[in-house]
Amino acid sequence: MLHAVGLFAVLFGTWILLSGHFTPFLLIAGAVCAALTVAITLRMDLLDQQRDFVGPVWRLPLYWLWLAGQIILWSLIVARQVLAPRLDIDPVLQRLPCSQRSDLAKVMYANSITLTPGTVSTDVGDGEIEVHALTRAAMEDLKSGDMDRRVSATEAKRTKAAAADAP
Amino acid sequence: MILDILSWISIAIGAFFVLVGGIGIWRMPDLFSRMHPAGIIDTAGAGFLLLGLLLQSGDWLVSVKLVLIFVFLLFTSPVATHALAHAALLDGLKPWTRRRDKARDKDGEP
Amino acid sequence: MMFLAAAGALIAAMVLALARAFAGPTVYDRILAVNHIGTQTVLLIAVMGFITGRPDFLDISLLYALINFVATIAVLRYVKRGRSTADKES
Amino acid sequence: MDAEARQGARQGRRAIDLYLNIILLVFVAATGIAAVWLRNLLASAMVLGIYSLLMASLWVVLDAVDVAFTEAAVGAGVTTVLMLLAIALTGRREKRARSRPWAPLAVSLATAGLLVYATLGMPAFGSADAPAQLHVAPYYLRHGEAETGVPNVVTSVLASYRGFDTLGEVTVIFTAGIGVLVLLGSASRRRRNSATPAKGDSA
Repeated sequence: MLHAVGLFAVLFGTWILLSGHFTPFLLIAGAVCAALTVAITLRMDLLDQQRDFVGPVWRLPLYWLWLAGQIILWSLIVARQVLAPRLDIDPVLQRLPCSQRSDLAKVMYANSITLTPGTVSTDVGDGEIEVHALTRAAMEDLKSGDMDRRVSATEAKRTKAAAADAP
Repeated sequence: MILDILSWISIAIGAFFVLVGGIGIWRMPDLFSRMHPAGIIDTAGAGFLLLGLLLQSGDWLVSVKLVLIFVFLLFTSPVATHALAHAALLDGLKPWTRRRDKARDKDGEP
Repeated sequence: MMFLAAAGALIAAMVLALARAFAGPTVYDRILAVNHIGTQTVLLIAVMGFITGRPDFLDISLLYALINFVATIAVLRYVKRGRSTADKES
Repeated sequence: MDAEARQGARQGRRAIDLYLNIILLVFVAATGIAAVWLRNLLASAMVLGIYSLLMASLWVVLDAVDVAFTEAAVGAGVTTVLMLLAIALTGRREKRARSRPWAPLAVSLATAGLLVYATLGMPAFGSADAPAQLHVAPYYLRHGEAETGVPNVVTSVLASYRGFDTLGEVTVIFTAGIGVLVLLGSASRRRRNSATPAKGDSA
């Protein structure tokens, strides 16, 4: 139920932000559209019922800031490699361990890896993640486990519900 | 005035990263290595460009839309890239490495 | 003027990605190129909205950002399974 | 900003529009030719997706924002998926044509020539005294929002002043969509029911 209400809030908020008009007719139309979408979503059983993603939310902005810094840093490094007169790349494909338990945190870790230029996640499994890196240096940086720890820190503590969900 | 200068700088950086991404897409030897420079466009390129536009917007609705575009890009681009890499690997595409380049065996669809 | 420089960079990057889409060599290279031409179009339209002083272009940018993603995923699902998404879902 | 500066800005903008139009049209032509040229139909479908994106950008430059919306949603989104479904039902590679199709080429070139010739008779783009700007358009612009309560003029025209027209269009599109779904559904069901395993499309 919480998920449905949350989805409705997000949809209706998006409607308001995108329309920018606040006449009663348009607001009601937006609410009806959002409610209809939520109803269809519920009927199609598309809502994710996993409970364990409410972690220490206040850590997320900190993580995003750190990630933004990493992205800029690695963008510059990859840019230098792209513009170098001789291509100095040495791509590697490797499986790395990851410590996230919930699916959401795993997705977050994999997406963070992909967002950082120089590394792309290619497969996510149980407790490990396959990564393609443009250079060995990029792979070593990931192997240090810094990002892995930071993502895990935003994860919720293991609760009973989460333990039941986890395989 | 300071805002203007900041936004110009930001747009210039964004344009530079977009250009680098384009060059990388053309220059890199195989699909997997092309994804890395391509990712620069979606993150640093789009980020700095939209930040520059944001500083010029002056209207909160416009600013919100710019932020939304960036957020959509941040959520969709890694998923698309990951799906692409995953699909290509499942299809049997082998990543280019230094050794394989010397062996000169070619892969990919004829 | 800076908007123009940004538009120029975007168009140049689009040319390079177009070349990649035509040259291939694999289907995945083309999908990558299409995806990034989509992103560049999103940015180009946003910049164009500012050049022409009509920020409502941003709505189109938003729509493209989403459609681009949906199209990419649909294509990948088709290629990955070797058959259509309709096979699975209908 | 004084009038002279505004005039200059407008001229500059027109020049930018012109160059953007030229660049985008060159891109469109290149993608169109490439889509026909490529033998791999999957690649052709991809290139056609790019074509739609470029056309949509062109609509934006021409200030036809609503058409651009449709082009992006239908051209780049739905059409690509439909093409892929069609390819999935047939095959990935185009057969090499044996005969040289000179007659169809001549017909298409003649049609294209006629169309280009017809554009010479059209009023200049955006000219104020074109027939399209003289009759109902000023009325819609002036009274549209008050009469329909819809802030977007194009929406008010489509959904209110030409409501029945749009209803007809929507009916046609809905029927077409159902038709496509039925066709695809029956095709995939037949394939699943047939004893031979569906062979991959790797050609």
